[in-house]
Amino acid sequence: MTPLLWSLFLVPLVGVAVLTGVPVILMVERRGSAWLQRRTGPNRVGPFGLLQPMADAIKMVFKEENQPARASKFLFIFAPVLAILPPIVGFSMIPIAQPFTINGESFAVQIVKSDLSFLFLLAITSLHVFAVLIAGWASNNKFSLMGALRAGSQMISYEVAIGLCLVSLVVSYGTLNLSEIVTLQGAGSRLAFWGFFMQPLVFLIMWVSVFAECNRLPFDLPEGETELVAGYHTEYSGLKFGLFFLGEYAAMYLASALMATVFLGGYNIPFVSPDQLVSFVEGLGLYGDQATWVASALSAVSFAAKVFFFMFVFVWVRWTLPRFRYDQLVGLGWKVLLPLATINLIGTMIFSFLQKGAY
Amino acid sequence: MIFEGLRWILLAPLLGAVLNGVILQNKSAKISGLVATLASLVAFGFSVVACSQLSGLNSAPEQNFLIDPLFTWMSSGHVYVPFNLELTSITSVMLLVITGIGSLIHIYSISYLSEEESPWRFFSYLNLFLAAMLVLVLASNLAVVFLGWEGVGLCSYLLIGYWYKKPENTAAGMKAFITNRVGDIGFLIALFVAFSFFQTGDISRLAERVNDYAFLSSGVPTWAWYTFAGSLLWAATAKSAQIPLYIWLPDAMAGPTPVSALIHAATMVTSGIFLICRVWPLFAMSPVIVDAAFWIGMSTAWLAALIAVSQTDVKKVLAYSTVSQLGFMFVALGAGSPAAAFFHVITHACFKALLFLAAGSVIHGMHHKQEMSLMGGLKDKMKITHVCFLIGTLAIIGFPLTAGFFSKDMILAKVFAAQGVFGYILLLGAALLTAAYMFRAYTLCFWGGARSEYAQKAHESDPLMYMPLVVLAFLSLFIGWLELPEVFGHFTKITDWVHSSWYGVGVGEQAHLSHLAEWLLMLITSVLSLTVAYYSFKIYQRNPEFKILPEPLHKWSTNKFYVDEAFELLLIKPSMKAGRFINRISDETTFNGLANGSFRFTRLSGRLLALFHTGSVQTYAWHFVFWSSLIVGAIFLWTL
Amino acid sequence: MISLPVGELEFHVFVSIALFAIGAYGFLCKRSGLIALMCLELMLNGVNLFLMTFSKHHSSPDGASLFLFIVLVAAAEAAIALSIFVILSRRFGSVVLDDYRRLKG
Amino acid sequence: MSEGIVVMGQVNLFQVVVGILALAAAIGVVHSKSAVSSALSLMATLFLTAFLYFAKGAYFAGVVQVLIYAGAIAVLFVFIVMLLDLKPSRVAIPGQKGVALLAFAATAMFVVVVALLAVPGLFEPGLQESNLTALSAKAISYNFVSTYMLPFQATGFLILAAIVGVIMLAKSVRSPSNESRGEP
Repeated sequence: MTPLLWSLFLVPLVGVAVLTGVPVILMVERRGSAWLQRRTGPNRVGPFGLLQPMADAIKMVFKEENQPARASKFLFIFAPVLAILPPIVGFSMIPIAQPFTINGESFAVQIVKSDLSFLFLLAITSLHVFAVLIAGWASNNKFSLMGALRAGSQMISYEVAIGLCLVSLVVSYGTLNLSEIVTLQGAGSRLAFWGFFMQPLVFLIMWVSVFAECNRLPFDLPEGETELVAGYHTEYSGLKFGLFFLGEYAAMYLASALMATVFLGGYNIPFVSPDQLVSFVEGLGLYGDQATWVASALSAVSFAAKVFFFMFVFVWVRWTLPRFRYDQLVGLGWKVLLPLATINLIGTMIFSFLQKGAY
Repeated sequence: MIFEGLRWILLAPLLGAVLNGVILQNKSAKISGLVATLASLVAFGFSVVACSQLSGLNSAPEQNFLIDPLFTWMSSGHVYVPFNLELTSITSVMLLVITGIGSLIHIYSISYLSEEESPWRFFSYLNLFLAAMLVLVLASNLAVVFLGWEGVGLCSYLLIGYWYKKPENTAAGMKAFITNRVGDIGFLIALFVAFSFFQTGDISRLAERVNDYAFLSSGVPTWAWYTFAGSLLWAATAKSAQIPLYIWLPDAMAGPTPVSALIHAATMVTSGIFLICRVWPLFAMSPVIVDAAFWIGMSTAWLAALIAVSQTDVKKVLAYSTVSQLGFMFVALGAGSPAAAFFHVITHACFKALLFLAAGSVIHGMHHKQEMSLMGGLKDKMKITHVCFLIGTLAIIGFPLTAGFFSKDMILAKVFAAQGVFGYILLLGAALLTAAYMFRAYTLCFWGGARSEYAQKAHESDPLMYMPLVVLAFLSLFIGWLELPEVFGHFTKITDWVHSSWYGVGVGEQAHLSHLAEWLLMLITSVLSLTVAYYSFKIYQRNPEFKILPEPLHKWSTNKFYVDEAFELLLIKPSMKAGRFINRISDETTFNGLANGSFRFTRLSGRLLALFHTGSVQTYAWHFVFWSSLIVGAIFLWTL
Repeated sequence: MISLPVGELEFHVFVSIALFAIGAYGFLCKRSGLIALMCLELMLNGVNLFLMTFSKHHSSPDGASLFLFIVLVAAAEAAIALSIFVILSRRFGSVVLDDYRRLKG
Repeated sequence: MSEGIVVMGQVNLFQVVVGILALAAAIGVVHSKSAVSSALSLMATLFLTAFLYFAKGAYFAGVVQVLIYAGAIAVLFVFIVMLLDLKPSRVAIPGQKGVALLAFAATAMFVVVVALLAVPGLFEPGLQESNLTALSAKAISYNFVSTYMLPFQATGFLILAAIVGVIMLAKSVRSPSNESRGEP
């Protein structure tokens, strides 16, 4: 079992995990929103309606695919693919669980162990804009084009805010490598407290801009039903719409994973350092490699919990806040978040300069 | 020996000036006058204390001076200028004179300016002048002396132009300032030579340069000595109003009389001579310059005396007499005896200040009328002023046992010893002329009938004005005793002080006269001047319009020998014409031409290049790529 | 990885020059302004690749720094050029450069 | 920064493939019929050049290329092209049979991209340090800020000027018509 093989094995594992996660969150969204609005969600299909997402998937696949006249064929098909691609590729950067050992050789539960993983993540998410633009253009109708342009400009402006947050995070963490960031937030490490406490303002800005990146509710003007019908994916139906749908939720997953790793300490269980976890498991009677396996499984569970928390917030916010008007939306991005992020950056730089030794 | 007190001498008047000028600005002459007088009295007090300290200190000649290092003004390379105050024997005398007479004049001007609308301005300038003069006197380095030198020039400009409402006053102020500036160029050249060739600005070390043979043999070019002495002489002629640059002093009478008394009689005008006395060993190294000083002094004495004889304004007479007395001092320097010159500086300060103040009280009585033709018969109306004016006149003509007598005779004796009979006779003539015009002024003012209603209503001025007159009268009578000629016993205070200030640099005085010769000289001078005085007294009592000089000379003399007009013709007009000419050449043709030319050229080339514009971006791109690749190729081939 | 007889340096230089050439061709010959701008970006990319190759060849970070500068400048230039084209197209109704003949000096 | 010449090995297949693809995309930019397709092929070229940088081991440069070039500039181009909505050059491609081919292309791309990222040779942080320190993020940034401090500041100002310029240009675009309606 060499690291290469392990990474190759991890790739499909992560892909499947993300894609199966989508129906779960779909279920949560439907039932959650119903619960929020004091109505019972779909409970006909299967016990307590748990098979509802399965039903949706089947519907998606067999729906008739129609093709708008004179829309450029290749682009029309290519857009959904491009929509699903960045979130999944982005996941390769996220450290999912504690590294475990097999006969002495330790394996990190992260597909790509690059030094620039955080920056790479940002780069990949910036490709998401293309999918939206091409979809809007290829469906050859005015509304979807308008929706695409609005979505594009919205995503670009919030990407700038995320970029600045990234810079101040890097200044405070001192590294761009996500796994190092997570170990830093672990109990036994040099920093030993979560990013959330270290940079509360950046947490807030990042959270808001992540909503905008994924076009989730307060910012989902591009699909605003009232004005632009369904925005850039009006003409899409069937599997292609499914892919878009999948892409959107995958992007949400990626965003909450990123928030979890950077702010809530990734796979660290609060106040428990990785070695303590392993020793705790050994206390239960397992020894050697198996102990590390179980410990890393536990850390994966804690990571999943955090991701789920953020996903729930996505859903929760979607069904409570009203939609922004377009100028408020862009204004918030440029006139509020960007200055705040800059000021925070300057503050962090001064703080880290004063603390020269600390970081 | 370090003595902290020196700085207070300088600070007191400065504080007074600031207090009066900036903070108080009080309308009444009493309060601002009081503040100013207090400041100068404090300075006088401290200088008395300093001088007593100095005289008590009887160490070797090299060490007997007080020093008060303040701060380093500038230092770069071997140019090191510390701003510290130094009190040597010669400066102590000058210090006493300045602060003493200064305080008297402050008291005098309290009442003189009682009905002015902004006396605080006058008093702050006066204090500022005092401070500047003290800097000039106390400074140990030539550069700092220059600071004082400029300050004094500035204050004289401010004070002359005090009544700025009248344009001729400000013009006179400007004239004084500019002529002084011309002289300052000389001072600057002397400074440059001192710093570059003698490597120091410190006056005491400069004096020592003369006898340290290592330095002499180190090949300082002779022209360096001559430029140093010559430029110093030039500066002195401007400041002490000698032949070429004396024109500003008579016009300076536009200022209030106390100003003329303090600045244009006692202190500022003598600073030139005082400076030369301090660096005398260096000066004496170039005999040609010393002779030049002699002849400049002689000709100024004669010219000023001739003009003074025919003046109708009492202050103009006194101004020209000052110029001629300064001429006497230059003659003394020229004759190679700085001691005589310095002695005459002191005595002249006393009796000329007395004369000016007396004239001031006369003018004050006559409601600011200065024309002698309007005066007459004031002797019974202004008794004390009359007596003081008389004493002053007697002192200036050299009445036996008065101050003038001792100092003038010392000069005449030195001239006789150095230049022989011819020089003596010339100087004697000038002395006789002095006697003539002084007694003319005296009689026109005080004797004969009152020639105008102002004269009838003239009244004695209040005690604040005549008290300083009395003190000065006392001084001008007895200050002469400081330096007795050989014949009256060996009591030469001034010469010892002057010589010791050169730190033991022995500069031999000229040959000594035998007793008989001294007696003879004294007899001749006093007898002749008394007879001339008596005759002029008698003539002017009967005929106020009597002209001493024969007709052609008289007309010339009343018009001040057309010197001002000559300056106008020779200097001012041509320079204006040259200015306009150069302006026409350089401004109109070259610069404007250049500007317009460049404008036309760019427009032309602009039109030319516009032809290439086809409007299509593609062709631009082609050209861009084509030519840049051509250039890159050329460079590549070139570097192969 | 399967490697070919061609040296890495030569290949990358070839690719960058080719990129530059294609960019230059497009910049000079295309009638539409937008395409010209895109080709400009291509040329810049060719230069970047060239820089990075030699930066690796000499293993000195200077090449990479220059790369960064070119990227930054290209971003600024693209922003300005595109907004100019928006205005021009609004004014002249088309993006074709020939229509802008009236802008002659 | 070791000044020694790093012996550049033989070019591997991956580099060749990506190189050729990049050139093809570049030709696509020039020869495509519609402006949109040329904009997209531009995006493709930029993305592929980023892969060339990854292959050379210059990961920082690669990420910057993706982030700025592909992520921002290409988006800008596509944006403007769509905004200006150039009518004449849009040609429809009829026929359904392309669907299967496209699906295959999409998934192939998916596999290639992820596989590529997972290949340890390229992303092993451990490995990365050893074989080429000169092009690592730390080295570049250190050099960038120390020897090239002045150009760095100058570029900062340049970009500020560009932003102000664009705002000014964009503002003047507002035609009087929509001003009356009070739209921003």
